[in-house]
Amino acid sequence: MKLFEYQAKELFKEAGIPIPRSALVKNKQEMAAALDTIGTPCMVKCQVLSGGRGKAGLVKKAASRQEAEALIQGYFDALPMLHAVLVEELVSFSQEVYLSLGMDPVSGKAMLMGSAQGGMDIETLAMEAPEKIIKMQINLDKGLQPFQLSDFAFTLGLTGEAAKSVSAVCRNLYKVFCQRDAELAEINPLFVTDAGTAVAGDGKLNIDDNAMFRQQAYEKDRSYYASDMEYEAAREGIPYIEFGGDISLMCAGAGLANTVYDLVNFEGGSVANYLEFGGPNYMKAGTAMRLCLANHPKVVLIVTFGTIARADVMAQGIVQAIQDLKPTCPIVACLRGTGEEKVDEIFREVGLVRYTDTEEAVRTAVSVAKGGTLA
Amino acid sequence: MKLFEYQAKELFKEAGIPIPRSALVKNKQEMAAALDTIGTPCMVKCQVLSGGRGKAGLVKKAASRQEAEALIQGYFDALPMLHAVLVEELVSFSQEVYLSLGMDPVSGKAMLMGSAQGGMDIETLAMEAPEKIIKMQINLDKGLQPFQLSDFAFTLGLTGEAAKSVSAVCRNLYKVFCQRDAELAEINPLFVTDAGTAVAGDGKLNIDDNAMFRQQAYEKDRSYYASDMEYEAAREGIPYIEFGGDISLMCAGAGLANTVYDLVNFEGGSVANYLEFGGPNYMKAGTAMRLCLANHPKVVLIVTFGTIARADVMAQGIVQAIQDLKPTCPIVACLRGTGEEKVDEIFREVGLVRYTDTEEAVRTAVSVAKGGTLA
Amino acid sequence: MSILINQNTRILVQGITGKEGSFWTQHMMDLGTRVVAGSTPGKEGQVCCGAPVYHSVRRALQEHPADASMVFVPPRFVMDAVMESLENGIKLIVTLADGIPLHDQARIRSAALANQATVIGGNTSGIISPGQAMMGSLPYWIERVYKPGRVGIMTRSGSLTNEVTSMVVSAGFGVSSLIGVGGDPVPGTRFAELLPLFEQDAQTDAVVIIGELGGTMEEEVAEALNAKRFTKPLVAFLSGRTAPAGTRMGHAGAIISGNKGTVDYKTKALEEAGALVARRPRETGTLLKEALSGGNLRG
Amino acid sequence: MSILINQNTRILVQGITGKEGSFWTQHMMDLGTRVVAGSTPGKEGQVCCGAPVYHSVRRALQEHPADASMVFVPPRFVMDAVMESLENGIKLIVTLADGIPLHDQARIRSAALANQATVIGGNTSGIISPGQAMMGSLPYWIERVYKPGRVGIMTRSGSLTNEVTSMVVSAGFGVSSLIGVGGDPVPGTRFAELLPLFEQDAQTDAVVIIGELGGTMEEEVAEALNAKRFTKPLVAFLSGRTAPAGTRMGHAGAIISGNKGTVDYKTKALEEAGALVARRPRETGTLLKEALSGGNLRG
Repeated sequence: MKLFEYQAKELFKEAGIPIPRSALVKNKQEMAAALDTIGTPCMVKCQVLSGGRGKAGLVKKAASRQEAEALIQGYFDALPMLHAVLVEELVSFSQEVYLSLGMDPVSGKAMLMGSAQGGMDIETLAMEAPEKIIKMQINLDKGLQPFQLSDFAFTLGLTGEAAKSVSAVCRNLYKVFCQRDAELAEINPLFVTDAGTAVAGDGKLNIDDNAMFRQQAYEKDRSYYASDMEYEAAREGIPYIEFGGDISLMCAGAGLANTVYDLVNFEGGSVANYLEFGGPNYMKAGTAMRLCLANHPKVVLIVTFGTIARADVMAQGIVQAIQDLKPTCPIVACLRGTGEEKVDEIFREVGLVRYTDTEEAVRTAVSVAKGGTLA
Repeated sequence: MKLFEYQAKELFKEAGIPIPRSALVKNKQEMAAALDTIGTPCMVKCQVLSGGRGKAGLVKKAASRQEAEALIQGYFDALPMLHAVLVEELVSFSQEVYLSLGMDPVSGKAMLMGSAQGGMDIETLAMEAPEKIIKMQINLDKGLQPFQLSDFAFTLGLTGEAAKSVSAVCRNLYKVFCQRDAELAEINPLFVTDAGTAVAGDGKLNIDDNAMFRQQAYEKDRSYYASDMEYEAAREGIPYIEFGGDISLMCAGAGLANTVYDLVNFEGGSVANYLEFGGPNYMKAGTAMRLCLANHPKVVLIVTFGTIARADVMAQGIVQAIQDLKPTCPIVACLRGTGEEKVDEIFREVGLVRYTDTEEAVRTAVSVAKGGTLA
Repeated sequence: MSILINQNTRILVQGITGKEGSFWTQHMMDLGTRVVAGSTPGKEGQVCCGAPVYHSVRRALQEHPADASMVFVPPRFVMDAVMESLENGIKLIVTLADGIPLHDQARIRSAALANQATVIGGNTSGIISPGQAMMGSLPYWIERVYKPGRVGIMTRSGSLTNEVTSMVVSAGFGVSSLIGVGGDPVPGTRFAELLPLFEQDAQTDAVVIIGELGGTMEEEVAEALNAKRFTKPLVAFLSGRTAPAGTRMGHAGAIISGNKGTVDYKTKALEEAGALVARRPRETGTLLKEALSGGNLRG
Repeated sequence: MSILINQNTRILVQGITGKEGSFWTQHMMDLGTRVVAGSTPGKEGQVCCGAPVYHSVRRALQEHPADASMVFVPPRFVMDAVMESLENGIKLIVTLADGIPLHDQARIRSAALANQATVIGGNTSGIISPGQAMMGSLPYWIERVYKPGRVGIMTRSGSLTNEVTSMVVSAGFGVSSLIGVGGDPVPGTRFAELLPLFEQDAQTDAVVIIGELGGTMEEEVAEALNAKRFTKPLVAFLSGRTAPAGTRMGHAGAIISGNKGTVDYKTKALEEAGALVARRPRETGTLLKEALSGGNLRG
């Protein structure tokens, strides 16, 4: 799960990384106290999980209290699901550094990346001046060793106090990365003051969903999700991504779902939602169909080719769902794999036809979505 | 440094290892309260650092309060430097297990050793039934892994609850071993109760002196040392071991000191004390000689052959010490190595002759100790 | 012939007494797979699917030398189980679980490299040399997918593998070995590392890779082709060609960041290296026919 | 000839700008040792004893390939410095410091084995191939000890090495290479591991080991002799023959536990394996003469 900036910074601070003085505003009522505490000028930062907040106007500098109030009120008015606004002191700095920690799949080691050209988008920097990004692999068994920290800081071009304080931030960021089972821990920018002190200007921390059993639980409310439906699907444990199109995909197996997604696009169709009910969710055909139908598609396209996710069990779930939910849109179902020989008979109960060829099923769904009828 | 049993057990307890209920008696005045707390029957255990306490009668079971009081008073009366007496509840057990962690110099790994024949001396067991000692190497970078714990416990022949609780003790003992920079962490016996619970019956923890900079400091008072002189030498940072003989060795370099020790014995002499003032102590000739003279030897035998420990600097220290301390016993000095060409002149000031052959110096010292005179 | 496993491979099953472990062990044996022993702490002395059970891998190996280990344990215990086999000298380990923590995945990968061992998975259905041996939960009974033959297959997916392989089989081919490297961001083994094995396997005429958006495994295959580390025909089917950037599409590893990891980028790399890339599952069979009937494809 | 180092060995000095580092680097160079660069974090751009200084080993090696690293840092920083060289591919590292924490010693030993590298020390004066090169703080200027010749020497001690080697030289011999493995309980390199190097060195006619009570290094030498991994004459001098059990005699490693590690036990093992064991330093020279003049000493 992705954490909001303020949550990431709380964990950074616990690990010894300096962060700016700040106050969290969860609603308009909390605004006055926050501005009393931090004062102006200050930074006003929307707590949303999408990237590019600066460009989207969701992070702004407020010169005066009046300006800060207007900004905060405006954000809450414009974004009804807004999680919170963070009000931070202004940090004056002489340099911005980029720091991140991720996992390198080839070596199986952690990868510390840094650049003395912080503040800018790292992917842009990677394209324009890759030599300015310093990379260092970290053996997870041995940890980030002192000699590596020192080599890294000096190779970034830092000296004296700045080298020391950025090294300390790296050491502590690595601690967060490991202790929190992070996929990504990033500080961009890391401000370096005239005195050489380092302060985290921003903070990203993505915690591995597979490791939540050993991590502090964050109650994920609606504000963590882009839409109501994605929120609901997440609570059911079903991968679900909403798009704007006509055809609701209900597939078992991520690779197969992606293939169907492509085929729909190749055939000139458009996807309403991606939904993957494979693996442990294969017995949840009912829930999956409810989620698909709630998205008001023109057609539901079901494609499976499973082993443990038995075709007959899924067929029974689908039939039950049709009886319970009484969908008004057509359903195109292509079920194969273990137990497939029983599907025709199960489908007969609700008059559903089993497709056995993925491309044919996709073409049919696209045709139906464009106003055609089921063969 | 070696810790007393009660100190080791405090650290074991902090790490989650069950220990018996106990109370520490530092002097006779504390006895009553301790016995009130623990009750009788109980174990009464002298806190001394030497091994073989049971055989020496320093650990005893007291059936009644009267007996316990008599034991404790007797110990304090007999051992004026006694650190403390530990009073412990009696633990009823169905099995005694041996556990220890040390370092294996060949592999550079930690070595977990265990035996289901706990309670007996492990060196005796190693000789009589080595197959009953289970050994497991632990990679320090990876730590003690769960599969190792399980393999170890089952291979010890434990089952069910006992296997679980002994595994947990191993895991926690390893934690202590690493966190405390231990040379040795040992529990013998580890009691296993009928219910399968494990309780540390004894505890040894030797902390690496080289790692004291990162370890909790224990104030080492006189009770940690075998004699007043060893206590004083330790406070000066000078390795010093007291023996009962005539010749006080004052040597620079451990290997050379051991060689001189051997040669004195070969020649029929006897050593009063081993003192090694090499390495960083080579400028402490004065202190070294004071320690040697305080031991009232018949002769002081100085042997050096140093590089950084310059012969001329040591010679100056020796001359100064002779002038300050005015020793009444003869001094035989064999100085070689860097700066040796200046020694004769330095020695002339106090009429000391420089020997250049170790064996000749030893023979002379032994002869003087036996009543002969300096050549 | 085949790669990694055949009917002679001696296999130890970790977690053999569990529900999943015993179920799939039986299926593996049904196919002829040689399971020599199993391990489950605390269950030594039991017999499961006819195989003797031991407390630990070390204790099992003392009695039954093995070439490979099949790991059936829940995701949070996979790392420990894999380390147990690695540190006991096993050089081929297959682990299926979906949901291994990322940091555990990385430690597994790193330990596999350090031990010069091959760890397949997690998040996979396993590996099969059809008609000879299987490690995992592959539906060897679906004949239009798992027909023995001379095409090697490597895949990041499960159901999609059934889909694409059925097209390979319906085009008239069969499978020499199928290796599911799995859909995790840090798989234990990478496509390019398996190519030399297929290159050396006399019974493999061509290789199909079933890849997807995200990561760099397909690019590494292209590099291997460029470096002539694999010289037989290679056909790829890649899913996620129209996936939007920045969205994680099902598999944890299936995400595009920046301009890297797109299927178009991978396709370009593979095609420039001489591979044929299918846009649709059915094309995989067609391209394979073309590749195996044509002349020198990499001119 | 010599083992480990000679006049062509390119040496990097870690901690070169420190007081000890610069002092002994100058001495090393005085003897002809080829020091190509040094490292001290924060001091890049300086020049020390004529050698360019870099922030790190990695940065130094980018400009100056090196074969060996000489570590002059205080005991608590030794592990990090050794790991830095090991992870940058250096295969010979010498570290002198006395006082390295035991757990650090073990990690160094274990990393040396994993990297197939040779770490000499700590708690040593270093290594010397007299007349060619020196790494450490050995008094090469004492001619009656460090005279070039054809006897290899391995030792756990410092001053005792001067004592015993002076006896070897006064018996008419000189030294091919002298290796101080150090007096720590977990040295980076063990005696027996160096024997094959002396065996192969055409300029070494015999080897002297200077051992002591405690540990098993001398017993391992006996095993190597029994296994014919070393076939030249070998003479040992061992100190601590009359030391009491259970007392740590100076060196942290010099302690007897149980009936193992006694000098008598070691002597028996060595003599049964065909080595000659001196009781007094002077005998080392005498026995060496005997060994080198006699016929096949190991029948």
